[in-house]
Amino acid sequence: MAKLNIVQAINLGLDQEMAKDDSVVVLGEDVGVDGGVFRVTDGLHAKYGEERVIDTPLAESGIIGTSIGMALAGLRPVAEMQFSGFSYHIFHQLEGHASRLRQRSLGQRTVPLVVRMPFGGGVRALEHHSESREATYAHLPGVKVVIPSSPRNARALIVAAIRDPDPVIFMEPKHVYRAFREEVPETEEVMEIGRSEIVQEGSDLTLVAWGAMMRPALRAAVEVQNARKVSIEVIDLLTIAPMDSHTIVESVQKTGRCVIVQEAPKTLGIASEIIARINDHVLLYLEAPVNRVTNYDVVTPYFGRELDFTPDAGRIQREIETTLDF
Amino acid sequence: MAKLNIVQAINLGLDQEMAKDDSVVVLGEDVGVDGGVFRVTDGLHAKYGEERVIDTPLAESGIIGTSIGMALAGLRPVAEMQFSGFSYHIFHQLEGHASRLRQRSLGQRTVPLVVRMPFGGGVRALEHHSESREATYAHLPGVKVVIPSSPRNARALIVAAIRDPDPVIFMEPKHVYRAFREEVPETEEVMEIGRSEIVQEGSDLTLVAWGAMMRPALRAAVEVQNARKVSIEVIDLLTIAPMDSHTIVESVQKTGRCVIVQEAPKTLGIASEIIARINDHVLLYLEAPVNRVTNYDVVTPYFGRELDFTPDAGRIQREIETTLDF
Amino acid sequence: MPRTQVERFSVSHMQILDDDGNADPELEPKLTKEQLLEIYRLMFLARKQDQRMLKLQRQGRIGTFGPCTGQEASSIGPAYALGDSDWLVTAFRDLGARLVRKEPLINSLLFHNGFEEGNVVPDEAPNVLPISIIVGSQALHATGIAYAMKYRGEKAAALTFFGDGASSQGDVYEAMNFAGVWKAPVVFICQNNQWAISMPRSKQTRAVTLAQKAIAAGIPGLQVDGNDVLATYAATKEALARAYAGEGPTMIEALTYRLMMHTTADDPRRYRNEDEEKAAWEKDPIPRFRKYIERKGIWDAKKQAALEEEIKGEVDATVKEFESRKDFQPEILFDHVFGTKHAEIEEQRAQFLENLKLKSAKAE
Amino acid sequence: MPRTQVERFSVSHMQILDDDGNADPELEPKLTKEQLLEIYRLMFLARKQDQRMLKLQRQGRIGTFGPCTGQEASSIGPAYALGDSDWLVTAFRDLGARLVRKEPLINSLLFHNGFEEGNVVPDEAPNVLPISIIVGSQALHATGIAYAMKYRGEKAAALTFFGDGASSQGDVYEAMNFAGVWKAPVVFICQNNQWAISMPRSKQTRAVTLAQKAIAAGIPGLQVDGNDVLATYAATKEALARAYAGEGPTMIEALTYRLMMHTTADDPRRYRNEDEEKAAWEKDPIPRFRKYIERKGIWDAKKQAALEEEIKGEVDATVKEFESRKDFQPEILFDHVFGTKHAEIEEQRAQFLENLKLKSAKAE
Ligand SMILES: Cc1ncc(C[n+]2csc(CCOP(=O)(O)OP(=O)(O)O)c2C)c(N)n1
Ligand SMILES: Cc1ncc(C[n+]2csc(CCOP(=O)(O)OP(=O)(O)O)c2C)c(N)n1
Ligand SMILES: [Mg+2]
Ligand SMILES: [Mg+2]
Repeated sequence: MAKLNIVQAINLGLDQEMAKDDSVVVLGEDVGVDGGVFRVTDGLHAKYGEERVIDTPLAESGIIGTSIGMALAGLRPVAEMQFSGFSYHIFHQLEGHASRLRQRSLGQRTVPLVVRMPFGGGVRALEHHSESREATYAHLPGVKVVIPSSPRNARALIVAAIRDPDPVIFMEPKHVYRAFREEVPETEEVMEIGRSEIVQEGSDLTLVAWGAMMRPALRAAVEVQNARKVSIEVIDLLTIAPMDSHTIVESVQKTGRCVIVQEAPKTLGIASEIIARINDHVLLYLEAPVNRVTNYDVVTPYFGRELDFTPDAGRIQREIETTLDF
Repeated sequence: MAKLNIVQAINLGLDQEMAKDDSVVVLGEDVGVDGGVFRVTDGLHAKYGEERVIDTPLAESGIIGTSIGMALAGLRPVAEMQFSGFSYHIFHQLEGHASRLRQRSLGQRTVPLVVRMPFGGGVRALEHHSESREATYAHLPGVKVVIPSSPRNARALIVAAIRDPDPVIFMEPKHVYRAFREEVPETEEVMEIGRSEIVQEGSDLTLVAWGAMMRPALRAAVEVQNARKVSIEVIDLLTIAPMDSHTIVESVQKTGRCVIVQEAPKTLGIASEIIARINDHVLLYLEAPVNRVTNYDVVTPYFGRELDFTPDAGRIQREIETTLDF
Repeated sequence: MPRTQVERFSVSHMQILDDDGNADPELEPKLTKEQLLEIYRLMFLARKQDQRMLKLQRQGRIGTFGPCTGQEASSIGPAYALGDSDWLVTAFRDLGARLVRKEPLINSLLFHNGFEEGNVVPDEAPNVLPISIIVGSQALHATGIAYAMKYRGEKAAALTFFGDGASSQGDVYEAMNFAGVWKAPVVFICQNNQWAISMPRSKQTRAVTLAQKAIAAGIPGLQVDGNDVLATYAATKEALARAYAGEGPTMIEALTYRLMMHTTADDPRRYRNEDEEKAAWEKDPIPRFRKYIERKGIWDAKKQAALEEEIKGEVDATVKEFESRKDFQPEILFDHVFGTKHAEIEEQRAQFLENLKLKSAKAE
Repeated sequence: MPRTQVERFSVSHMQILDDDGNADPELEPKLTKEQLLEIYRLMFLARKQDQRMLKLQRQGRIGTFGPCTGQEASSIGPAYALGDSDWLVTAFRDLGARLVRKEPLINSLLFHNGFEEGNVVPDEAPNVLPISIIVGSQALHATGIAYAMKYRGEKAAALTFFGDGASSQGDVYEAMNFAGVWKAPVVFICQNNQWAISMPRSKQTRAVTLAQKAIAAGIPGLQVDGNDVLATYAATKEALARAYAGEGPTMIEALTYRLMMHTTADDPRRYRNEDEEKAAWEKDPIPRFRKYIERKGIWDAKKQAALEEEIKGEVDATVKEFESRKDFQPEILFDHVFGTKHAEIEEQRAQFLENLKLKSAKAE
């Protein structure tokens, strides 16, 4: 069992699935010889050759449009968008085809496609390298969206995504790509898509986060627990769509209070949907408004100002306290 | 003062603005000689010539990318997407440029662009001709989204959109394009972008809708009011982004109950955001969960099954009653 | 050295049948009598179904559709050249090609009446994809499929159709460019029917031919008379041979004409004149091919009369079957959102069924 | 008739300066001594700023950037050909062109340190758009701007740069195709520096030249030696003359080389060999042009030494000014979401300021 970071863990998952199933192919810009700009596909080109690890021309719609064709013809393409900020070119192929072909053909045609994309801020890169737009994809029926938060669940989710019969948007929180290591077993681990995880049990407040926000969220939870006699239940969303309302709703029913941490802008983010589901199912259990700690509805700032906008542990802590004190 | 339908009313607004300001140009597929497949631009080509009413090649990214250039250079392009279902090709130009150039240049560059698109179901057309994806655009900071519901507000909003300094997505509920007529004054009327309208005052429940859903919503409200001694406050959202929380929040504070009608799929639709804002501001005033009457999270059905999925007056009425009885 | 020509290109045009049905003996493809008659039958069937659909649409018995009349040769010739393992990836005006590939006639009615059932193909038509409406987007799928064929070492290719309007879409350019890089076995057929709704070909691009779009991708491009079914067949056969041999993609521009309205929602009198239409009818691909088979002595008026009778019967029977279909369960759409079960979808299915029940209760 | 050539095309290559700095007398553009020295100065300044930025980046004093070293001739020549009313629409590797158009040197530092202030240009640089990162997307803006120029009857054009990688994007194809149809006054310059991050030009497309991409749009295309500033200048001048005269767009492929890493986050040793790089350094555009002005007798070692001194001073002063800048108000971003005021944005601004206060209170 090796201690891996998220980049290595995804790489391991890809490698193992490729070894097992030669219908799995990897494609994208610079994923081959270069091993991907973040090195997630490092070594795969050397190991599996250029027919299976394909350096494509620079055209995202082309990458996903052809991946859809490959998937229709029985391959299991794992396409990389170099950054989620360049994934919008594929929206019509996702909305118009990947998400629809199953229903269009009443199950006769399927698109087992994985679209990997690093997303979110924190790497001091150029414009378009720091958005968090999972909600844009999660609003599309027929598309699954998953976001790992640690090396171990990243490996287990990429394997699940590859084996999944549907298009899966696999969003990689690049801020924590190399932030920490975790033991990742060599042997197979698959995590069910469509399930959230309670990473810490508690009874006074439910704290929901995903991706890179898990770390400041957990830090904030610890701070609050150190400062007051409360216990906080922390949920890692993991699957964004189709969402696991059940786990959240049950937790809020127990705690009566909820804070949601979201790196994306406020309006129409995942947090809004979570609030709507809490409203649907357990409104009467709420002892305070659900509190969403989010980015602001401004155009994603360049990195010089980025950190002033991103939710951090301090702000999360304050909002947890506000919610507890409500 | 003439009685016009929505198509004619938008046409009137376009015509009057073009007459007034020759920086206004219209472009898109079949908007010129043909007058648009729904005839919204009918007559403009004959009146203003092919340099101002431009029949473009068949490429949506091309239409919006070049429109952004025109807007940067001082024109006021009004671009048509033939159907909202073909507007996804432009997502990267909207997300990456139209919405950002103002902030990117700290106000030095602006993109006064209108993107018109018929949306929504009800016309028994082919696939991709019936979605309602206003939420996809409303999640983008820097973009305004408006949806008229009647001839008069359609005219007043198209004029506002053309004069607006920012990119405005102007979504036209094609189901009611010709459903009814209304008096539309010849003289200028401009409706402020960013405001909702209370179309009927009431004290027992707040009913929010927009676009083509206004008609079944109002029908349902009348039915309920006829059946019971209640009064329903009906709000026409009109501007989807930036949203006018104030009007809704104030209304719900008064009524304590709210039903939202949305043609789009359930998850991450506009209704979710409205619920989140009610939660933020007036949770404690709620006497029942906010009830959203929406489409389902399935891939948009072909028209043979479409009506089974779309919210109708009967369903809205039942949900209003459920909420009143809660 | 200071200013030198570094590359030269040309675009050729191919025609085999002349207007009177005489074939160029050097280029005439080797097709058996049975094959020739099968092609003729398919062209005729597509035409007759188109005409019937127009009536059904006008009577409100089906929804909007885009007639294929005039494009039988540009659609059927290429499809007829395909082998059993090849894939067909079409847009929305390719009834002819789909019939060649054994898609049941009823599908066109189901599809245009708003039921996904019209996209389900039987085992005899294994590699036919559903109709793709988003102009040009399907060309990329063909490239991806072709890549998969090549990757698995199968002797198979993908054939995709798109229009002159579609040739302006970035997706089509990317599809050809990717295919070029990958030497993917694809045949791109641009049916240049001169119109994209109201846009004449001349306003779509300043390129003089659409075949020259291939040059940007570094792949072979050819123009053919798209109303000459022998030419569209032969050009596609040649392209397929290249594809099977690992020589990569080919683009073919088939020059034809959209004889009818864009779709039944369209009125061409708003934007084109009747003289142009009349002139185009003179080049109708069906009489041209009929002259050819008549000259060959394998067709005559009697056979024609019998065929008309037979096809009328087939179309009638199909319409009848179509109108008797009542098996459209609305809730099956919940089955096909995902290939896996999810609580949220199942809860919504239950709500949906409940609402449907209440709705029909009220309607009664 | 059955198989005939209907169109012929060719791609030419132009070079004016040879490797030793000799100019072809027939093609040599008429530039004054002052102009030649100004061009040389700009090339040198771009190179020196690039080198300084690399140091600053390595020291963590600015963020990632894409060095322009090696592309001074392909970037500066075209920009130098522009008239005052023309527009410049660049990607991210065009420091040279931007300096020609009077964008302040400090902008490159502000921008690459993550501040939007680096996109604001002074009045002397009126028609320079901010850097565009989304590969190829900006080409469409140039076409739109050009349309606006033409629409208003202004004698002005738009010039846009993009890379060999970008030539694969549908947007670039659409930009050229729209410009062709509109006869819009645009000059498309594809700086083919042989690499798109790790992708060699040969894997980007099977087209032998990138200039032939113009053929798909039916517009003139030309290949030039992109390390020959006289050639890039002259070709652009010619294209601009056509544009002003209402003859529409031109595409120019400028053959050059990315001498450094893609960006400072990239390591080219993973994918290309040093021999190739060494050979490319032999073709460095700056010494080549220096030889030319030396041959002309308007440059010598003493002038060179003075220029180096002067530019060092300019770069030093700019870095100093940059590092003294402290005027970056975070909350101004709320001012530029919209051009109109909205309650929701104002409420969020208040929350933002409150959070900022609490955060810095805690930090103290
Ligand atoms: C991406 C996209 N944009 C717009 C449309 C609407 N539309 C349907 S067909 C058509 C014209 C297509 O012209 P062409 O490609 O020449 O094919 P033809 O209709 O002539 O067969 C348009 C604009 C669409 N279906 N898809
Ligand atoms: C649409 C898009 N996809 C991916 C990227 C990431 N990216 C930045 S530069 C680059 C390569 C660009 O190559 P080229 O066009 O040749 O320009 P060069 O870097 O050589 O100047 C890539 C893939 C991007 N910025 N935009
Ligand atoms: Mg056409
Ligand atoms: Mg390059």
